[in-house]
Amino acid sequence: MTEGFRSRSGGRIHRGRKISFQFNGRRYEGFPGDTLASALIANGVSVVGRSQKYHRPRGIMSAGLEETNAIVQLAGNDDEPNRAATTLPIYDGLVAHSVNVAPSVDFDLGSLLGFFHRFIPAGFYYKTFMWPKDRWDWYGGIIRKVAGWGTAPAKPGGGRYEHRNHHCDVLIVGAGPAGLSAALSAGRTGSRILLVDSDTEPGGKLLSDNLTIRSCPAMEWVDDIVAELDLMPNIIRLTRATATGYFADNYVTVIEECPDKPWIRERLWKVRAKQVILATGAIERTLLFANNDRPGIMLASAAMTYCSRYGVRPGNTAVVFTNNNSGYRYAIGLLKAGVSVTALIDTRKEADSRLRAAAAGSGIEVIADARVVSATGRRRVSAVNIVSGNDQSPRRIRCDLVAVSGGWNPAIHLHSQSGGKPIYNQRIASFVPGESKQNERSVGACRGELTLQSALAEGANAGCKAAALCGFALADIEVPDCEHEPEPGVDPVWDCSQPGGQSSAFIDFNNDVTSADIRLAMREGYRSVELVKRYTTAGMGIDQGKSSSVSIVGLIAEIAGLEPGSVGTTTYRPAYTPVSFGAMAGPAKSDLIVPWRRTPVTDWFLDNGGHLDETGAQFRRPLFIAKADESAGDAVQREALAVRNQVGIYDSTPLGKILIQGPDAVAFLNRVYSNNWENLPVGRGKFGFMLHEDGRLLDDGVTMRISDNQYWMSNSAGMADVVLDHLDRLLHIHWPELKVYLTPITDQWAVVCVCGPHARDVLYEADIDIDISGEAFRFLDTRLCTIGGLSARISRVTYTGELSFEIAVPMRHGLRLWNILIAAGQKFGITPVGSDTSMLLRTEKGFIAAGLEGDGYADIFDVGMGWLVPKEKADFVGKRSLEKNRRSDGGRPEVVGLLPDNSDFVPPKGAPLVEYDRNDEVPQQVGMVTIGFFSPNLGRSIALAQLRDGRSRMGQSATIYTKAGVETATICEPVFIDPDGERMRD
Amino acid sequence: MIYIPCPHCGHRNADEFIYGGDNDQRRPENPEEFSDAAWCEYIYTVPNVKGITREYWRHKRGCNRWFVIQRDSRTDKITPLDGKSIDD
Amino acid sequence: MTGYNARLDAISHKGMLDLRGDAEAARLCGEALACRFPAKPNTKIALPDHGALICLSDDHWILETVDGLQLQVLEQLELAAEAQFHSFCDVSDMYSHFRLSGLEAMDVLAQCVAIDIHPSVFGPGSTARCAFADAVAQVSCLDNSPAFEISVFSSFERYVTDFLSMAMGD
Amino acid sequence: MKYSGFNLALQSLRKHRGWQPAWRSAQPRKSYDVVIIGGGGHGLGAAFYLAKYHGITRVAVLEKSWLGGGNTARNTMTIRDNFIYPDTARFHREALKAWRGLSTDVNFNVMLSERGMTTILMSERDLSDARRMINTTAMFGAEHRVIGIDELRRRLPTMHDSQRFPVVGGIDHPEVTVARHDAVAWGYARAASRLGVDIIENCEVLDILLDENGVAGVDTSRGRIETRKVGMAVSGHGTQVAAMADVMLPVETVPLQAFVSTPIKPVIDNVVVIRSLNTYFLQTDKGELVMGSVANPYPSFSQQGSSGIPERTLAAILHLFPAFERLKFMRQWAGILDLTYDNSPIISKTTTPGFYVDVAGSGGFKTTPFAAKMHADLIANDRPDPLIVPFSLDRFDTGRLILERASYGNR
Ligand SMILES: Cc1cc2nc3c(=O)[nH]c(=O)nc-3n(C[C@H](O)[C@H](O)[C@H](O)COP(=O)(O)OP(=O)(O)OC[C@H]3O[C@@H](n4cnc5c(N)ncnc54)[C@H](O)[C@@H]3O)c2cc1C
Ligand SMILES: NC(=O)c1ccc[n+]([C@@H]2O[C@H](COP(=O)([O-])OP(=O)(O)OC[C@H]3O[C@@H](n4cnc5c(N)ncnc54)[C@H](O)[C@@H]3O)[C@@H](O)[C@H]2O)c1
Ligand SMILES: Cc1cc2nc3c(=O)[nH]c(=O)nc-3n(C[C@H](O)[C@H](O)[C@H](O)COP(=O)(O)O)c2cc1C
Ligand SMILES: [Zn+2]
Repeated sequence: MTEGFRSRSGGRIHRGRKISFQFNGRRYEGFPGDTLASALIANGVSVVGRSQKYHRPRGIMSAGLEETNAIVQLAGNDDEPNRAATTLPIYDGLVAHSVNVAPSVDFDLGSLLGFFHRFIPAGFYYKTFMWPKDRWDWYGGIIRKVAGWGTAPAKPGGGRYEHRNHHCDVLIVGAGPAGLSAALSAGRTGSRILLVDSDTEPGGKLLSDNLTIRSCPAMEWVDDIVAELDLMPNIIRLTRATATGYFADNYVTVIEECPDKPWIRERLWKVRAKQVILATGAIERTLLFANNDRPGIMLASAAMTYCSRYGVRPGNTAVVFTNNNSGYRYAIGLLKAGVSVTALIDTRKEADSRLRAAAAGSGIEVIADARVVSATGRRRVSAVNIVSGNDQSPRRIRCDLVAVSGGWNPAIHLHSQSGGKPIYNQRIASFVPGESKQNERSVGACRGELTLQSALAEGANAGCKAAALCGFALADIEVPDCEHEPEPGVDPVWDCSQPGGQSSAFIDFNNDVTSADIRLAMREGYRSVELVKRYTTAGMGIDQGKSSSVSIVGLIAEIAGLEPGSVGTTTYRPAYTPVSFGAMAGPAKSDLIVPWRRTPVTDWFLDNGGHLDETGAQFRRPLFIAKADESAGDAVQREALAVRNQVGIYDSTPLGKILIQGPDAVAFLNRVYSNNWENLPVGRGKFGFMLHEDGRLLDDGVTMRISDNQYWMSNSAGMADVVLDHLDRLLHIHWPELKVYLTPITDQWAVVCVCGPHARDVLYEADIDIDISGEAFRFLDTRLCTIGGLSARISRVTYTGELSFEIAVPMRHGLRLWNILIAAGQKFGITPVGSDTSMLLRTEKGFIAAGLEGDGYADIFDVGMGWLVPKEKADFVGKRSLEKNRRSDGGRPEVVGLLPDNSDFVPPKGAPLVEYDRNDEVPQQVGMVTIGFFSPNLGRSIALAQLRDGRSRMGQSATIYTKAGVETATICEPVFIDPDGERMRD
Repeated sequence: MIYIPCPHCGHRNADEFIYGGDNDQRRPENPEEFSDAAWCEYIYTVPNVKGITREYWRHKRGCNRWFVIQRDSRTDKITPLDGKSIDD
Repeated sequence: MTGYNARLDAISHKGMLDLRGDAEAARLCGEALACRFPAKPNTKIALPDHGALICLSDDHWILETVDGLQLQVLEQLELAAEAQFHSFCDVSDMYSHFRLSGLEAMDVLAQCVAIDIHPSVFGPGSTARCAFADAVAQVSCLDNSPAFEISVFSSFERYVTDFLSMAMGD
Repeated sequence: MKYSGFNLALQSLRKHRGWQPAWRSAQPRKSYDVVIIGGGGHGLGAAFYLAKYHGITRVAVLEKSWLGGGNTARNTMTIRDNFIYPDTARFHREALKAWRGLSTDVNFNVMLSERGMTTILMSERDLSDARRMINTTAMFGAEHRVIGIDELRRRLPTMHDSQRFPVVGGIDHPEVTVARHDAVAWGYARAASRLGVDIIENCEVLDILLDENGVAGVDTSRGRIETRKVGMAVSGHGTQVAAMADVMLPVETVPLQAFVSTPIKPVIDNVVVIRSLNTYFLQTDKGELVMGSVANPYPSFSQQGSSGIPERTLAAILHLFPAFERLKFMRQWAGILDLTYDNSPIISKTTTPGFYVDVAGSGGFKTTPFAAKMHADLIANDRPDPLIVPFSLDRFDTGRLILERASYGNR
């Protein structure tokens, strides 16, 4: 392939080496320094894609991240949808193709839709497809297939994405003249600076605009500055790094592509800056005329960029269409680059006389007071029709390139994201940053100061100021003189297509929105800019309206007869430019997504058949520990039998543990628990229930007095955090006068529970050094001891209703303790048990779980724990609400036991208990199964349930509703084994 | 990510803290003297101020202390408490 | 090529005490240990014989000592502060410690913590308790090589090692 | 002019010049029988049903900004009925059914589409919660069902497994529906306007006038309006507006964010919920993935949004769908929701006669037609329909809260 449109020299490409790539199945070559867009232009490719709705052929329209048309799919290893060809540097092996085309970009069946263009204006779908009733799915299904751009890759890319936090004094966004000048002045003060630019090289507009500074090419100035900056240890300078989001408190996210470390695909910098300087430049906008989307019609600045930066000619015969002074410079620039410029069409009567003279001097015909009303040519523009002055008869000018300059839109996105409200500026007929809402200032073109001289001056000034605000002395900065540029002198014309003419004057190319669509929306009453946006989808595409949004506002203003300023903009929001999911997600997408807290026994479980599941508090613990080929159900039944008949061993480490210490510890416990805590002897524990202030159950557990003013509280694993927050909050906010300290000690102790009739035997076997007989060491006693040579705390608490000991050792000894106990228990048939088994055992025993039996608004009386609320007890958290809630009559969800009439039927957790009134179709729900099991110890199914007024219904029958049908059960006391608690007190 | 000035540790990212509610929500000392209506108001409603609020935060993933800041709930901007500077 | 120029080493247990108490309790303990308890949060001082003392806030310190001595020190401090409201507690097993070092250690650490770790503000001797990925850590700068010490709650040890090794790029 | 394929074709030939404004842009009148505060789906719907079912047409909807610009413009379109308490299960079941025929009723295509939802379950606990939900909702005719891993994989072929949270199964919710959010506001506005309701944009209610009989009128940024009945549907501003009528609501205002990707060809039909990571996503008809997750961890009225929540959301999605790694995040936004104390809606009379509230709560797009109907009925008859009795403010007096878990699936 030849590169027919490549100029022989010039540009910032490196002609020494060729890069070959593929586009739409064909092989092409380009040079390092090319973007995919410039390389395609060099190879004479004009149609690069099809439009979203009408499938019109589209060509490259910009040279930056405002691109709306050249959106491509990368294939092969780099499979990726929706990349802008204009910001994609080419590389060896690049394979790309157009999106949204079938079968090919040259012959696209979808373009048939173009013929129906007039039938499908903005919002057409709201007006039809309502028949048959509720059958939008049919139509929607079809529309979905034709909508959308690229395709999602089928396989992971396997890229690594880094997230990095960064602090600096001054963050400078944009390394054009304004940003570089700011970096220099701020850098010289010694302040910490981060300078980011999304482009592959610093320089901004200077990379393509061929301006001069101190009478030398401006890029020499850039090179000097960059060299100086790169020597400063206080500056970090990033290229291909785009600031995409500006959040509260000067928190800015920057996405860096292909950072210095080859194994990292993209890096997300989370920057907290004391001061931010926005030097993001301005984006040129297009003008509206019929068929303004034809390939070969592009932004004038882009045409210039292709010529000067990439050494390619985007066309041979150009017409420049402008409403401001930039068009002149670009017309001359194109001419110098070897493009023949047939005409410069200026909407204004008067232009800067020097510019006019210069254009005329170069032999360009300047047609003032004129407009392009339409373009012709389908796959490439072939001519434009213009009208001028009062002469409405169109004149036709042949061309294969139309360079359009519709004025400049300062890139106010980040300012606006930071909370600033843009204001309309007449001088440039666009929006400029309003008052700063954060420590932020805009400089240069992004503030609407469009000349190089002001960019340099404002940058220097802002750099000094920002550094000074961070406490750095002012640096001496001289601003170099540069070539004079006239003010843009823009003429705000918003729509040049002839009113009532064809509706193919596109305003939003990406979403195929025309000026006629905007007019229609306005006519239909969608008059606010926000409604126009949503009704027409203008500005909602991939480019987020970078080059169109102001034109939309302008057009609305014109139609409504308002000032653009009073129409206002829509809300600018992150991301400034689309960001890969990978970069946003960062490392957390891996298995590190949520911390996995481990106990010393976790690995043992993994090696021994433990079926781990979420415990809460980020622990995972086994539901059961299955033998080879054992089913879940069998394992639980086996473990449950072992605990009741021999002995089980359980890892209690995840349970929350809080050390409560201080002279007011008892007062504190009295206020947070419903029961009384006076007179608990050292070495004894007590069961308590904590309530929410609104009267609901919070958590239950045993708290032990381990020394005169030290209490050791346990919480259920899943509630540990909630309880700690609750207590901490009460103590600090509500009762600061209490002398109590809370120390969470969960991670200090590994806790192992040995339970079952042989529990005592196991501990003796493991050489416990204290007397743990029933008389010497009673239920709820706690002592220090040594066991298997380890110093430990042993306590008698139970979750199963069996004789049970909890042994706590410092965390590092946890596994050793576990192994010692397993070994000692061998001859007693010790069986590791999981939490499902524990759940079964507590159900048999009727121990309630706050999260299950206490579901909903059930209170402490409902769950049968009223005995924990002494009549005479003074205020405690939840008491007042309990009283209030108890006053309204009856119908409380009381806990009962259920014995299913079919003793093999296990009532599923959550199944409704119902009553059928007068053959109602929908039964009345009167309760709910909170847990159900097949009890191996009883040889039948059992359940606990919440039942309305359940306690008065003992012995009656309950109806359990499941999706599969209805079952009945007998209502009984909620305890199935050892009702008097003899086993646990043994 | 708002930047919260912990009086002990200085500014830290908001994800180190937990929000602790409006600061005039002190628990009454005499709940039994409250009418049901007044008690309901205390437990279920919060001022939910749209504007400047004074509120508790706890530096959970740092010093673990509670403190009060003043924040504009319309913008999340934190302003000095009682004119005292909260900068580092 | 993958990987930052950094290495991660586990450090064995230390004796650690969690000390809560007011200024007077701190003064009394200071006397017992022949040092002054730092009053500024996130500062660390070296102790003559016992390692270091970290101030978390104006009523909260962490004392680091050689593993094995903690109970002895605890007893000594309990005695010293007897008259004063306080809460002292052995937390030696609550923490796991790492040392992260190497030329690019900062590049690795910046992926884990959001505090400013630039040497101009977080030089040798600095310490901070802060979020570490989704865990909490006590992070201290040991020297300018640079090297950092990272202490995390023991149940998070594996998570933190995994996170660090991912951050290091291997 | 009626919206129909025929008229669309006709207008196409006339360059669409014949379309009239979808709703009359009305000037406030001196008095109305009912004033609805809030021009979102709930408010506009209530006005429509007052006119349609109760013959009350001297109704004004006052919207402080542009129509439908509150949460109606910001929600992720999902209409689901997977609730665990019988009252809410029944309520949301009715709410789901109330969408049927809406497009025809208002003669505006709201693009109702029964896309279905798939919940991915990554713990046994979630699985047993799922069973509970299924058993409860089955009583009201809902068709949720647990599916095994194999079926889950068939439905979501690009799903990977997790080491951290191995997938244990899923729930199929075949009836979950999506509708085009903005169209709901526009459709109601157009239909209500055609029945005589005044739709008044840029009209902020600044105060509610009270006399000994209760509500007497409202003061607005566009002047005073007399009325004896005010219905409030201002999601996100409930505390402030109710306070004008001396009513304290048990709500806290919290921002909730959502995100879209750049548009891609269809990859998923269903709404997908990753339950253990509190994340969900779906694909719009235009091709964007719409994603959401948890609410802001502290109350705020700021709609600026933050970076942490989108990062977490995408991490969760990539955790199970790593092939989405190179899709592009395009835009994020936030809405502010009045979260009620128990996360359930409030549709209720208040202690101020003539002042009625419809607090959509944590996820009220799904309830729009039903809540609006019930609200209209309540305003017209001053008495709640039995279906909404459990959702009245009384529940806070008795403590009989309906504590739906905020994180159960998406909003
Ligand atoms: C990100 C996000 C995702 C969501 N996803 C879902 C989802 O998938 N499914 C679901 O069911 N729900 C979802 N929701 C919730 C849902 O959007 C809302 O509950 C619902 O839209 C509320 O509708 P509304 O009409 O009550 O409120 P809105 O649409 O917010 O309307 C209230 C209107 O009142 C106006 N107003 C306020 N104060 C005044 C005043 N003083 N005077 C006049 N006007 C006033 C406001 O400007 C606003 O337009 C989501 C919400 C968010 C933010
Ligand atoms: N005379 C005119 O009509 C006119 C109009 C427009 C621009 N200009 C020229 O523009 C220049 C103004 O200088 P300037 O420095 O203000 O703008 P610039 O356009 O030269 O530089 C802006 C830089 O910011 C970068 N950038 C933008 N958004 C970014 C983001 N979010 N993250 C990272 N990088 C981002 C761009 O890549 C670019 O390099 C002058 O050279 C001037 O001549 C002139
Ligand atoms: C379901 C849904 C889909 C959306 N799709 C897009 C989209 O494709 N492009 C876009 O720019 N914004 C999209 N948005 C976001 C809106 O542009 C806008 O951000 C949102 O309505 C909130 O308004 P605000 O950003 O003006 O505050 C979508 C919003 C919703 C609720
Ligand atoms: Zn702190």
